[in-house]
Amino acid sequence: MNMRAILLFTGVALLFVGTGIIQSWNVSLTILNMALISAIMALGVNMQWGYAGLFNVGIMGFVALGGLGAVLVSMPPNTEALAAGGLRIVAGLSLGAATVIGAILVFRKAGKWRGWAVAAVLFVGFFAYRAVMDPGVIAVEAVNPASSGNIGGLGLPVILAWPVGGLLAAGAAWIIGKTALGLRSDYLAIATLGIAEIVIAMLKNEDWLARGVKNVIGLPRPVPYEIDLQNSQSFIETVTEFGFDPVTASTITVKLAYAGIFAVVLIGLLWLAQAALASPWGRMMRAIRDNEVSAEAMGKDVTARHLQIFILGSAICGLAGAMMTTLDGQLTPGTYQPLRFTFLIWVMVIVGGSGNNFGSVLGGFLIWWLWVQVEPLGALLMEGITAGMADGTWLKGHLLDSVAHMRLLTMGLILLLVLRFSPRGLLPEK
Amino acid sequence: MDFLNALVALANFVIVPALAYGSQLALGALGVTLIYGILRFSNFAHGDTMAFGTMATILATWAMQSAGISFGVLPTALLALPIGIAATGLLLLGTDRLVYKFYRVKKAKPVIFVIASLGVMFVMNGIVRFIIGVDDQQFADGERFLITARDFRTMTGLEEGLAIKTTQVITVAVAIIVVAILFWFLNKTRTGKSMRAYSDNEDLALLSGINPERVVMYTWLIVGGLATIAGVLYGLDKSFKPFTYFQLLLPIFAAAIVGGLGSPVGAIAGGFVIAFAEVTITYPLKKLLGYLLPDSLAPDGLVQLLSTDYKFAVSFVILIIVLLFRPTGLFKGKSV
Amino acid sequence: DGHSPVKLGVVLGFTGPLESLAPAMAGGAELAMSEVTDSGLLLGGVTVEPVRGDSTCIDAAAATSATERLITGDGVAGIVGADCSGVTGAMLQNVALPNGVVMISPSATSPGLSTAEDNGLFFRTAPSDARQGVIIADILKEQGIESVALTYTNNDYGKGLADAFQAAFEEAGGTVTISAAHEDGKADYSAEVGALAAAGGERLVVAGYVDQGGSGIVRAALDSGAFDTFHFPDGMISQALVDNFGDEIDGSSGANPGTDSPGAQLYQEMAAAVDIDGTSPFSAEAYDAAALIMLAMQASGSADPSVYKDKVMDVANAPGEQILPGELAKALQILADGGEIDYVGASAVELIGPGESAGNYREVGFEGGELKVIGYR
Amino acid sequence: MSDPYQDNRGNKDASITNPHGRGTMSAGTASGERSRTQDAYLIGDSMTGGYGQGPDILHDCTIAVNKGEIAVIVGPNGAGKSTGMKAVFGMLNLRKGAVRLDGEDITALSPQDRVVKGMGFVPQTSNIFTSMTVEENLEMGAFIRRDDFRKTIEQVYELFPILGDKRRQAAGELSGGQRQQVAVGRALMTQPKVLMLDEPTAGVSPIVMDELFDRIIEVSRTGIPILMVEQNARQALEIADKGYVLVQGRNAHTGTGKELLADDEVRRSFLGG
Amino acid sequence: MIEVQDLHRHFGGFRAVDGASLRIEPGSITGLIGPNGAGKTTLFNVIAGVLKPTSGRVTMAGEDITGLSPHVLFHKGLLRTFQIAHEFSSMTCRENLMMVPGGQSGETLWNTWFGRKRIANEERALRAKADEVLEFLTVSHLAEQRAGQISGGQKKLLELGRTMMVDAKIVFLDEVGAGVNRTLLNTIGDAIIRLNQERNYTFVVIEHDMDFIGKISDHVICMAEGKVLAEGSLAEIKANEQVIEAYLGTGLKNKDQLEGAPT
Ligand SMILES: Nc1ncnc2c1ncn2[C@@H]1O[C@H](COP(=O)(O)OP(=O)(O)OP(=O)(O)O)[C@@H](O)[C@H]1O
Ligand SMILES: Nc1ncnc2c1ncn2[C@@H]1O[C@H](COP(=O)(O)OP(=O)(O)OP(=O)(O)O)[C@@H](O)[C@H]1O
Ligand SMILES: [Mg+2]
Ligand SMILES: [Mg+2]
Repeated sequence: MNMRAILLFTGVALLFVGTGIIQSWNVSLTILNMALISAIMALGVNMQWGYAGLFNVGIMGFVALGGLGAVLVSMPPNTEALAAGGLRIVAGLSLGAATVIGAILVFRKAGKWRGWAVAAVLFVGFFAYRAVMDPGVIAVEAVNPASSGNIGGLGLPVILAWPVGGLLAAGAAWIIGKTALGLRSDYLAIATLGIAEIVIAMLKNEDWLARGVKNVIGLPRPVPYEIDLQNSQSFIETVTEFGFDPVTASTITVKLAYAGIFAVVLIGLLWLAQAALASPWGRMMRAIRDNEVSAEAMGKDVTARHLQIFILGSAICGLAGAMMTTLDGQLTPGTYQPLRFTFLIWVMVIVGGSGNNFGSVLGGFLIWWLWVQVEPLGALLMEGITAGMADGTWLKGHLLDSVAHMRLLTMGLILLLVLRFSPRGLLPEK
Repeated sequence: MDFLNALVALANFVIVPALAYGSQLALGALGVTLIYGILRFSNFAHGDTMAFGTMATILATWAMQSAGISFGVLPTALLALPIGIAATGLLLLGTDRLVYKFYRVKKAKPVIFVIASLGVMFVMNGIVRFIIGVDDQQFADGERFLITARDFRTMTGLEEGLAIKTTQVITVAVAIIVVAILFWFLNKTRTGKSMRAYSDNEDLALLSGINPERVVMYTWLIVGGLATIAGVLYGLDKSFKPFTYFQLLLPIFAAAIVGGLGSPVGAIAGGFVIAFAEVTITYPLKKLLGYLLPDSLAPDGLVQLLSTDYKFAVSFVILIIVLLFRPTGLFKGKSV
Repeated sequence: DGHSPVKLGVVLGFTGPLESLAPAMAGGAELAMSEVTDSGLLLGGVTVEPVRGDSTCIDAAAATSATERLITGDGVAGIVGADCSGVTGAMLQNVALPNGVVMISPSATSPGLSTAEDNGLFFRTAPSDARQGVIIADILKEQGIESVALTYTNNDYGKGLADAFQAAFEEAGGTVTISAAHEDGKADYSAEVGALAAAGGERLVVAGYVDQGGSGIVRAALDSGAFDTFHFPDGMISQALVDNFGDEIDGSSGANPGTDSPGAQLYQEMAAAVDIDGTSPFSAEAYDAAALIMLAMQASGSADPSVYKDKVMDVANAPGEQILPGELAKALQILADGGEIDYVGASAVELIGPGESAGNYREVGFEGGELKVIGYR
Repeated sequence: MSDPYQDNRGNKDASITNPHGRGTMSAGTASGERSRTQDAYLIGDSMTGGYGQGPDILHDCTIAVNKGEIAVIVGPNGAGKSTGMKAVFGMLNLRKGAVRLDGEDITALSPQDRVVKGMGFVPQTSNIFTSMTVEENLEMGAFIRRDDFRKTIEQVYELFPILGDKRRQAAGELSGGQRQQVAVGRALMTQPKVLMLDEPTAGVSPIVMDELFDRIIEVSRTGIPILMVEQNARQALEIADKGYVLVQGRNAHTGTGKELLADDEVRRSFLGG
Repeated sequence: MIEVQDLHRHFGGFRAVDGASLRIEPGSITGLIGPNGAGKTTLFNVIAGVLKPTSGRVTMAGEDITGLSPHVLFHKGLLRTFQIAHEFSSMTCRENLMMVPGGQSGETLWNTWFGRKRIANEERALRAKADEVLEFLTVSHLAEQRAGQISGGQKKLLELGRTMMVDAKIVFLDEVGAGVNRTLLNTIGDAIIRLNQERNYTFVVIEHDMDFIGKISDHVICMAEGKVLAEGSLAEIKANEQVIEAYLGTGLKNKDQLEGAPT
């Protein structure tokens, strides 16, 4: 960390402090919590791009898988639904997996007709899968569809869900990596984009899994509920002693608790990432990024390394996704949009400075703060513009009506300005 | 007879709509591919450029309509198209001057252009909504149908109808014409060749006396034209809504990539591949089989491979499969 | 003191997929607020000031932050919103509930929200989808329709409504030939229409939004000759539908929340006077949501949400004098005088159970390019 | 090197960006004093300057060539040979010195304007349009000409017959030596008044090298001055009228080709003994 | 050491390597020459695993290595340099060398977190070795220089230096001399001879400069059109009619005229 980094981090810290003073500490902490999660996502993406030059535009998919992990681990199991169709679903899924593996095996056993053989295996397998799976799905979804209609989860503490979310994402990354990384790294981008869309489509439409677009709400929390604090005599006594209002104190306490856990995760990951980067492993990754052909000729297994870093980065995104779902308290597949979950993270990485872990963290904090605050900032700007205009004119009315769109516009302007004056990011890789 | 019915049903619900949609995607993908090929980055602002061009055309259309100008059976918007293209061209040149030129002079790496285009996307997004708002706008006028399903049925006595919309015909026709012109331009004219030369080897183009700024200017103008045409044709066929145009970005990119980024022929092919994939894979075969098979064998269920929920996912699966077997897209994308 | 303005939050998706619905909804809510401010009667003459927040409809974190800013920064006393069920749930759980602020959503119809923990703070002026499903089934059965194709917008509103309807319709002996989702804001709906047409049916039920995929589906279905008549649930019924399709949809049916009280008509006129499209979906519900908050304040004599939350049901339901849009001043006066009101409003509000609209429906038909009211349920 | 915009630190992804064909050349600036020490048809006179903000690479370096002459620049790697060529072509920030063509001071002109003035340049690497046909490559060479250039094409085909046979073939599919011929042919299409070649024979087989040298002699015989950098120094100096040995951006030795070849120190230090 | 049997590598219909067969004796320095496009680089690429052969067999010390990946071959002691220098441009010259040895414990993620002591020791040894190699190549002053910022000839030296960081058995050099100053090339030639004599490396060297080949090589193979055209000592090859016709040529035709012409 050099002087520049310290200054920039102080600056961002001041933004949060300023938010606390001008708006409220609750707002500031809300933004901070999500900023911590964003920083973790940016860290994951930075590993892939900044360390290894892998262009992942499927972040959204991994984040969503992390969210799925949170649901599958922490929600109580739905025994009725499981009894109704659980077995069939398990059988169906196994059949599906067997089909794919079978197809791959047939493909490997090269022969003149292998194209047709693979097609036949897939065709038969697909219909068998549907035949086994569909009744199970229908049975599960029929169990009280308005409020559940899914298999539920394991009912374990939600913190456990975070690594599981990471594992789910890692599993998906492994599959993508196995197919796409073997080719050439460029196609990874397209593959990830596609897989992300497929993951979201699956989450939206497989109601038996996590209720699809009907959303899972009311996920358990790793921290106390504000209401419980507000009803706890000891809590009220403690805070009133210090002269705080119980409601504000409870909301702040909960947010601080989240912030604490998130910060521990972030700092831990940051330490791991930094240690790795500064070691021969980091040197090897830089060499691979610099020149794949040459690294391969120098005995480095480029494909394996790519796979490793791709899985790691994706797992971190999945972990962050599970954390985010926990913070939201719900899984809402309809909210996963590439703009928000893929491109915004990219902006964080690039603005922060790709290749530099601290840069990604800084980018995560700054861009998320902006993403939230450009709304009031844009409104302020628009008020300034229209202040001089006479009341009731068409233009003024029109401009004030459009104030919501200042949000993206302001975001765009800031991005362009940062890129112009700090093209390698705020904290460039040295 | 049954066979004809099956054929007509297929044409009406699969072939005709997919052709029109494919042409729209293809025109959009052409723009993306040209920028990738010549200016060498993926332009994420393309969807919003299309929205801007369409908006400009709509405003011009409204002005014409209120002045009593119309284009007979054809939509007035076609008359207004040149104005829209001009406005979009100006916008793109302005964007280039304000944003991209700086990086070009600095010889910035492509990824910086990509991220800058994200910024431009945000800004254009706001501008369009500022000017025309977020609502649906219908601006098609003139004759809507070449032939309606009902007319077709009475005409032929078949059970199934075949509807062909004017806009569908215009879309496909314009797509063919535009692609033909673009081909001729790139391969036969001096300017077109200089653009290809620039995209092939920038330094050498400079040494041959080709003015890079002119090439860039022509590229943006052509892209402006393509984006506006694509946007207007799409808007005529469906309707104009800024958010939808932003969402078009993904299928357009998918089309450009399947075809091979940087290859104009690929963009066309990609557009149709994506369109047909979306429409065919989710099309239930119940009716077709009902016509084609003897009654005793006619299926009860829908005989649908995948539900329509997955249509978008399907186009990406196809994309990935294509790439696994043809790693640079159908038409070996690289440069123009 | 009683004279500093009361702030009310209006948190809707001003950007994002529902951005075209949001302005008319916010306009409705703010119309009620200015009506109350102008009356000078609320809590002895306080003014009401709207503060907008962007729910984005799809970004729970951004919506939560915006709400947090409104509640803890601006200190709003209640919130009209949000529009999409997903973000509404997050806002409720993470901000409104902990801070004890009342939220009334004009359009979040997901049945899941009925059972969400809310401490009596969450209400909605839109009915839960379950009720509407039954209504649609009834209407169609009465018209002698046996089989329909069904398409829904792929979110909790559409899916919930579609499920409810399908269950009710099949219970009543009807057949749903296909239930196909469509995504809003997508480029092309040929695939969906192809599938719907192939499945067939006497009518197409379009559980979507009028200025979203819903209209796209209808357009494509009409153009390809797949369906001539439709049934339109509440998200589809608006002036825009008639403007877009005119007599092409003659013979179709529809239903949206409403009673035979003249409230809806009144509201549309009021809205038109200030350049808001009062027929736009959920605009009337937004007006009612804002009105309910302010009336509950008046009834409890306090702008403190923990106090007035208990009065929301009271002012919304009988007994008491019926209140229509534009009569907020009268209502405030009655409440100030210690009387009781039964707020009917623009969408015939009747709150039941866990604080959601009972769902009185207005059945409509389309003839000669016009929307005709047929009856009420 | 330190330009932040050009540094992507190895991240290269062709699916969202297309690094193919991206240029690296940029026009330089010329500021400071001009000297006039010599006269020749083309002369880079006492040039001092470097890339961008970086240190000076050239130090008071002079390179000149007259009509009908072949001038060859030799020297160790990193001596500034290519840099000197670029300086003459206006792609360096010159702090001192001047470039004159046919008596006219062109120091302030951009590279493009120098092309218009009749200077042809074949860079050391990537000197053809690989995706275009041989004929299109030649057409692009004639880009600035408004007259009918078909005759010149025929002349190039006469000079390099193999190109005539392969005129419809994409230049990227040709072998190394043929590519070099296309590159030279492209430069000739401008009908240059002066031709500059940077290591035209690097990596080509002996037979092709001989062929290329033959052609270059023929071209020079038509009166076109030729300025050439070569590492195959002995062969090059044999045909050179004038030789420059550059060391660390300075003129170390200058003389006729024969003189330099005969100079023991030059042979030992720069020509490999 | 290396035996290539009837190797084919086709690109589409084009036969870049078309049935080449050759033997490389252990401890030899073999020159590989041939016209442009003869398939030399392609042959290297196939042997080193960058390209998969269309057909044919490659064995190394009796072991079949056909189609193995480059990184696997590296660990078997087969190293190669590139026709165009492939340095790691953003890393220093010393790092360029230090990254080469395989099996460093610091290359395992686990150790970077929990085995830091061991890594530090290993690094110290590696560093010493890298400095030794730089010294051998007479470029010690470049240790801290970024490899992207050294001259072309120095990059070629660095390429050679990387092969010295491990105990290579056989090294393939692809046109180390192209674009390199002849005096520097002599230095490189000396280095090659020393490695061959002191460490018993086997070399295969592609080169168009006959003087250089003559200096270092005892055995020359000439390829043309994807096949081996001739094989033998340099003198034999130089006298071979076919080789002269396809590759060496007979010198400048215009030279004589030139001498007569006024200068
Ligand atoms: N684009 C550039 N920016 C900064 N420095 C450069 C650039 N190109 C070359 N240099 C530096 O300028 C010096 C001279 O390089 P130049 O390419 O002129 O050498 P050269 O004599 O042509 O060598 P070679 O025979 O290897 O081609 C070298 O030290 C090199 O590092
Ligand atoms: N990827 C490829 N696709 C198509 N053709 C190729 C490819 N790589 C090489 N070739 C062709 O194979 C032939 C042999 O190329 P190679 O690089 O092996 O030649 P070389 O003997 O090394 O020549 P040089 O001396 O010029 O380096 C050439 O004609 C070349 O055009
Ligand atoms: Mg050079
Ligand atoms: Mg070679």
